[in-house]
Amino acid sequence: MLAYALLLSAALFVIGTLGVIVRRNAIIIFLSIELQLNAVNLAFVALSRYTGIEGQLFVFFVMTVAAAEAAVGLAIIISIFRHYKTVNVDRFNLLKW
Amino acid sequence: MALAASMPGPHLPVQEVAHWEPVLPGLIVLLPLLGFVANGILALRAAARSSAALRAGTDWDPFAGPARPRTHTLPTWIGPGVMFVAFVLALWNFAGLYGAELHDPVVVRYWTWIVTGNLQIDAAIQLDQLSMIMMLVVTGVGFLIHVFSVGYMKDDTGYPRYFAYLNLFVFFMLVLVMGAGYAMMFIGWEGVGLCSYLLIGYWFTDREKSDAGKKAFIVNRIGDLGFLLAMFLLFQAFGTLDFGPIFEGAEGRLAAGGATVTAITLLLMLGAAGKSAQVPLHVWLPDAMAGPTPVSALIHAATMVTAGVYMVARSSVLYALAPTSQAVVAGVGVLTALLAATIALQQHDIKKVLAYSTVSQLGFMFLGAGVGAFTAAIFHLMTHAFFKALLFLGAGAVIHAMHHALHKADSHEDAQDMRNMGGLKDRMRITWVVMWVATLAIAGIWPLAGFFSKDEIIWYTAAWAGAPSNPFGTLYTVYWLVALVTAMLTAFYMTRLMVITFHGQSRVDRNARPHLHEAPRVMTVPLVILAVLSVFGGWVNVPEPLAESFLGLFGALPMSEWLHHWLEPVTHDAAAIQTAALGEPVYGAPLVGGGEFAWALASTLAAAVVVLAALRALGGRKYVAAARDTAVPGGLRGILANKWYFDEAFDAGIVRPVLAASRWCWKVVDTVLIDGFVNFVGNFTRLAGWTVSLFQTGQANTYAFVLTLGVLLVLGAAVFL
Amino acid sequence: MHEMNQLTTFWFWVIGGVKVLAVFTVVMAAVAYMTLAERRVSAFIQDRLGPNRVGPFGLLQPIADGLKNIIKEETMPGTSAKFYFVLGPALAIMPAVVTFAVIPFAAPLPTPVGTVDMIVADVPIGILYILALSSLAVYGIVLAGWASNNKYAFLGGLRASAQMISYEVALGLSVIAVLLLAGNVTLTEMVWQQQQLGLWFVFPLSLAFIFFVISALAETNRLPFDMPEAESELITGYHTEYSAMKFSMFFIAEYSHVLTASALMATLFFGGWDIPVWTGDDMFWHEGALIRGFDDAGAPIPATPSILITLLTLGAFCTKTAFFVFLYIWIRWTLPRFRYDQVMHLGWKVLLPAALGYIVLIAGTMLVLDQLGVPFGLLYGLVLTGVSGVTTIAFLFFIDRDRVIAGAHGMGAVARRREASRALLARRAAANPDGSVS
Amino acid sequence: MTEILFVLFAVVALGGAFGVVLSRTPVASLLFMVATLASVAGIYVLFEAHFLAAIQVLVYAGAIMVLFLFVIMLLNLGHDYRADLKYGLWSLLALVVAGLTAGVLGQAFWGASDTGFRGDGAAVAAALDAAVREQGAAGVIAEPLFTDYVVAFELMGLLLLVAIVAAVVLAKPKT
Repeated sequence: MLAYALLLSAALFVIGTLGVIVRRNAIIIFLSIELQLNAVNLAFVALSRYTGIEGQLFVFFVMTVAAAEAAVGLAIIISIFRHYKTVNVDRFNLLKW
Repeated sequence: MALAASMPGPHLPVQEVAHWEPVLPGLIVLLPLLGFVANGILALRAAARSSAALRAGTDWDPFAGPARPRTHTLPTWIGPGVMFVAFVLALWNFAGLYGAELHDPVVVRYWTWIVTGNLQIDAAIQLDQLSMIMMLVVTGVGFLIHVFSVGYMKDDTGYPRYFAYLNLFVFFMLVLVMGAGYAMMFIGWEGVGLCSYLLIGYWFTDREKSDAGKKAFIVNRIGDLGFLLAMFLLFQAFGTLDFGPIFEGAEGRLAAGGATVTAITLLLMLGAAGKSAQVPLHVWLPDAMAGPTPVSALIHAATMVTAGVYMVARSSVLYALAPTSQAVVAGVGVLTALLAATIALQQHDIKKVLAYSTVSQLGFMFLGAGVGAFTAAIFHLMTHAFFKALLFLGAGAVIHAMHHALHKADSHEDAQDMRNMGGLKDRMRITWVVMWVATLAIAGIWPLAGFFSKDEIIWYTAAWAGAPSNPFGTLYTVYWLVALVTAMLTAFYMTRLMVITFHGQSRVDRNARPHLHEAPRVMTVPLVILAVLSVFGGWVNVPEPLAESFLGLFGALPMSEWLHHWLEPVTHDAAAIQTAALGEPVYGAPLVGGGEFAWALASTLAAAVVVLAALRALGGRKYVAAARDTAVPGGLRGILANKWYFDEAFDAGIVRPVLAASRWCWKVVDTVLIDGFVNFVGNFTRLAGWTVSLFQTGQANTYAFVLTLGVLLVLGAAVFL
Repeated sequence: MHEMNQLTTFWFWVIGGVKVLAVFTVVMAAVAYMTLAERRVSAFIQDRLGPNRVGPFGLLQPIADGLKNIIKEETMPGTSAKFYFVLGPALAIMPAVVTFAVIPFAAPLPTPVGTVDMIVADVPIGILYILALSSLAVYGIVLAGWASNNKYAFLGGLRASAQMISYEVALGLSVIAVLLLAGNVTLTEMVWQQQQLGLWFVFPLSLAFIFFVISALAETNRLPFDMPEAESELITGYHTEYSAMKFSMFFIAEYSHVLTASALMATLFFGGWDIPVWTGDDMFWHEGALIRGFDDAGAPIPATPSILITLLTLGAFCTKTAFFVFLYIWIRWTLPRFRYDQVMHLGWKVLLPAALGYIVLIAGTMLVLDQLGVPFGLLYGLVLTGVSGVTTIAFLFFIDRDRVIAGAHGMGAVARRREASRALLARRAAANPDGSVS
Repeated sequence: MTEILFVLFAVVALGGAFGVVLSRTPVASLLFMVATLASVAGIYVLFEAHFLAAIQVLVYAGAIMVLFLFVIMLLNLGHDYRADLKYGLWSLLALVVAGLTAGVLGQAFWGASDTGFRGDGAAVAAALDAAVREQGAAGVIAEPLFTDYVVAFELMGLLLLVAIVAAVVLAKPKT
C-alpha cells in the first residue's frame, strides 16, 4: 500500500503544482500550495509506518508552518486587496524589472 | 669577551643572591601608557574646546584667562610624574639585579598574545643587564627631558597632546628594550616610529614640518622591511621569535659565517640603519629636527635612534656568527660617522649641527657593534645619551631664549640659525657652561664621559684589526684610521658650534637683545644634572689598561671595567664565538704599535689640540647674520653644505623614477587597462543582467513554473542518473 | 465469573450496527423532545403554559412539528447559489449527528456473545474527534449564509465563522486542563480517571468547567452568543432564506449540538456515566480484562459487569445530560444577547489568556504534587480542588469583575464610562461658560 | 476493507484536488479542498496516524480552511472568473511540465515496497502500534516532541507568535 500512497501523494503534488502555475487568483494559488503541502504530508505519514514516528512529527511541524503561513499569507492578501481591489496575481507585478 | 675574561677588575662589594624577583616590571611599562591615556583624555578635551571655539568663529587661547585651564596644568604633573615613578622602579629593579649574580635573563610572561600554526607570541618582557641599562637610560634621561619640556612647552596650546605623545613614546621605547622577543621588540620598534612621526609633525599646521614627519616615517619603513624579513628568516630557522631559544640555539642551528645568519644579520642591520639613521637611510634624521627640541633630545638623540644599536647588541650572538655582516655594520658605521661629521662642518642651523653630530656618533656606535665591542657600543650609547641630550636641551634653551626675544622684538629672523646668534655666553651663563661640558665630553677630552666610551670603540677597532684570523683585518685598519679622523672632526665642529653661538660679537637683532635671558629653573636643573652625568658617566667603564695610570687617576676612578662585567652575561656568548672565529684580538695599534695608554693619551691630546685650534681659528673670525650671508660656498664646502647631495641623489634616483612610473601606471595601466577591464565587466554584467531580467516577469505563475522546471530537473537527475 | 471475552469480528459489526442505529434514533428523538422542552421551559420561565394541546402535556407536539416541516413548501431564492444552498443544511447536520459516536453513555454491558462497550466507537483520539468534527460544523452555516445571496444571511455566516473559530480556541484550552488530569484523550479513560480520582473533574478543574460551559454556549450559537442568527439584527441570520425541512435541519443540528455539548460536560466534568460515591460501577478495560481498580499492591481488581449496572449508569448519564440541556434552556431564557464586539472581546481577551494561565497553574500544581510523591487519588484531587477553587473565586470576583459574570461590558464599566463622560462635559461647560461650541 | 477504504479516499482526494484547481469559484475550490483534506485524514487513519488525522481535520479543515473561507467571503471574491485561469500555450506548457513531473515521481515511487527502509518495515509498524496502545495516540507523538524535538517544538511556538503579530500588523488598515 505504501507505493499507492506515495503515488497518490505524487498525484496530489502535481495537481497542486498545476494549480499554482495556471491560476491567477491568489487565494486559489494559496490553496494549491496547501494541496502540495498535504501531498508531502501524506508521503511522510505513509513512510512513517516504515521508518518510525519521526515522519508524523514532521507532519506536525509542517501543519504548524502551514497555519502560520496561512495567517500571514491571508493577511497579505487582505492588504493587497485593499490596495488593488483585486487578488489577481497578474495585477501586482512590482517585482518586475 | 676575552678582555673581560682575562682581566677581571676589582669587583665592587656586592651582596650576591642566587635568585631575583623583579619588582613590578610590568608597571614600568604600564606607567607611561597610563600617562598617555590620562594626557590623551586631557588633549581630547582641549581639542574639543578648541574645535567648539572654531565652530563659533573664534580661536581658543588656553592662556588668555587669568589661570591656565586644567588641561594645561595637569600634564605638568602627570607627564614627568609617571616618568619619575617609572625611573624609581627601574632603579629599584636595578638595585635588585645588581645584588644578584644572575646569568640568565628573567622573563616575565603576561599572556599569550598570538597563536597561529607554530608561531606563538607571548606578551612577555625580559629583564637582564642590557635591558636594565636601557631602561635606566630611557626612564632617567626621559624623566629629565620631560621636566625640561615643562618649561620649554609651557606656552604651547598643544601642551597635553605633547605630553601624551611623549608618554606614549616612552611606553613603546620600554616595550622595545624590555620585550622578550623580536616580535615584542618589533611592536616597540613600530610604536616609537609612530611617536617619532607624531612628534616631528607636532606642529602639523606647518607643511614643512609635517612633511619631515612623513619623510621620517617612510624612510623608516624601508628599514622595517628588513627587520620583518629578518624575523621571517629567524622564524624559519628557529620556529620562534623569543630571544632565549634563538640565542641559545644559534650556534647549533646556524653555520658560522653561513648565508642564513649573514642574511638575517644584514637584514637586521637594514632595520637598524633605518631606525638609527645610518647611511644611506640617515636623511630623515636632520629633517626630524622640525619637532620640538626636547623631542629631538629624547627621541632623535638619546633613545629611539639608538634602538638600532641596542638591537645589534641584543643580537650580538648572531652577529658574532657572521663576520661579513660585522664588517658591513662597522663599515656603514664608520662611513656614516665620517660623512655626517663632514656635513656638520657646514651647517648653520644649531639643531642641524647637532643632528649630524648624532648621526655621526651613532656611526661610532655601529662601528663598535660591528667590531664586536658590543659593550663599548652600549657604553657609548649611554654616555652619548647624557651629553647629546644635554647638547640638545642646551640648544633648546638657546632657541627658547632666541625665540622669546625675537618674538618680543617682532623680528622674523630665524631663531635657530647660529649666524643670528653670537655672544650669548654673557646672557646665558648656565647654558653656556653646561654646553661646554657636553662639547668637551663629545670631543673626547679626558676625563669626561665621551673620552672613555669613544676611545674604547676606536681601541677595539684597532684590536680586532690585529686579530690573527680576521679576514677583514686590513679593512678594520682603514676603519680605525677613518674613526680617528672623524673623532678629530667631531671636536672641530662642536667647537665651531660653541664659538659661533656663544662667543664673539652678538649678531642678534638689536631690538631683541635686551630680551635675551637665561632659561627658567625647570629647564636649567635638568641641564645641570645631565652635565654632571656627562662628566662622570664615563667612569663606570674605565678601561683596565688606563685604570692604574694617571688617565684613570691611578685607580681612583672607581669602577674599572664595571660595565664590562655587568654586561658579561649578555655579551659572553658572542665574545666566545668571535674569539673562536677570529682569534684573540691584539691589543695594540696595528700600524705603529703601542699600548692603549699611549693611544688614549694621544687621542685626548689630539682632541684638545683640535678644540684649542678651532677656538683660535674660528674665534677671531667675523661672522655675518643670516640675512646678509648670501655667499654661496663652492667646492668641497658646497658639497658639504649640500650634505653630499644625498637628498638630491634620492630625489633623482628614486623619487622621480617612482613618480614617473606611478604616472605611467595611472595613465596607462590604470586608466586604460584596469578601468577598461572594470568597465567592460560592469557593462557586460549590465547587459547580461538586462537579458536575464527579461525572465523576471513579476508574475507569480511564471516563477512557479520555472521553479517547477528546476525541481523537475533535479528530480529527474536524482531518479534517472 | 462472567464471560469477559472480546467480541468476534462478526459480532463486532453486528453489534456496532445496532449501536449506531440505537444511538442515532435516541439522539434524534431526544432532539425532537428538546424542542418541546425548550418551549415548555421557556413558558415556565415566562410564567405561561407553552404547547400543551397535541397529546398529553403536548408530548406529541414535536411529531406534529416534524410533519409540518416535511410537508411545507420548499422555497429557493432566485439569486442563490443553488447547489451550495442545498449543501449548507446537509453540511450543518452531519457533524452534529456523528459527534455523539465517541461519548460513552453507560458501563459495559455483558451479553452472551461478549462484553459490549456502551459507546458507538471508542476511537483512540476521543475528544480530538469531537473537537475536529465540531470545527467542521461552521461550514454548513457559513455556506448557507453565503449561498442565500442575502445581506443578512451573509453577515450571519461571517459572524458564525469568526465566532466559532474564536471560541474553538477557548474550548480547546479548557479541555486541555482535563487532558492534563486524565492523561489521555479517550473519553472512556476520562471517565475511568474520574472514578479513580474519587472526584469528578468539575471540582479540581472548576474554572476550566466554567470556561467550557461558556465556550460551548458560543460554539453551539446559543444565547447569549447567538450572533449568527440574532433576530433583532439579522432577521434570523444565516437561515433567513430557508424554509421547511431545510430550515428544520438547522434546528436539528443546533439541538444535536446542544445535546452533544451537554453529554460532553457530563462526561468531562461530571464523571460521565459514573454513579457518585458508589465504586461498584467503576469499570475499565485493562490489558484485555475489565477491572474495577488496583489494590494497594498495584494488582488489578477484576470488575463484574452486569445489566443492572449498565442500566443504572445509563440512568446516571441521562440525568446529568438532561440537567445540562436544561441549563442551556435556562440560560437562553434568562440572559440577554451580547453585542458582537463583546463576544469577540470575551473570547480573545478574557477567556483565552485566562485559560492559558489556568493551564499553567494546574500543570504547575500537578508538577508539585507529583514531585512530592502524592499518589493519584482523593488527596491529589482535593489539593487541586483547593487551588482551583481559590483561583476560580479570585477570577470571578477580582480579576474578571464584571466581564464574564455581568456580561462583557458589565454595568460597572458602563457606570464608570458614564461617570467619565459626565465629568468631561462638566469640565467643558466650566471652560466654556457662554455655551459656544468649540 | 482497508484497501477499499483507501481507494475510496484516494478517489475523493484526487477528485477534490482537481476540483481545487479547476473550479471557477473560490468557494467551490475551497470546499473541494476540504474534501481532499478530509480524505487525506482518512488515509492517515488507515496508516494508524489517528492523532494526525484528528489534527488534520481540526487545524486544517476546521481552522485554516475556515480562515480561507472567511477571507474569500470578506473580500467577496469570485466575480472575475474569466481572468482567473490562464489559457492557451501557457496551460499547455504547464500541463507538459506537470505531466513530466508526475512521470518522474511515478517512476520513483512505482516500485516502492513495504520493506527495505530502516530495517524491517513490519517490525517498525508493530512497534508503532504497540507504542500507541501503551501511550495513547497523542502520547506517542507527544513523547518525542517534548524530549528529542523540544527545541523545534518551541521554535514552532515562536513562529506562531511571530505569525500572529505579522498577521495583525499586515491586515490592520492603515489609518
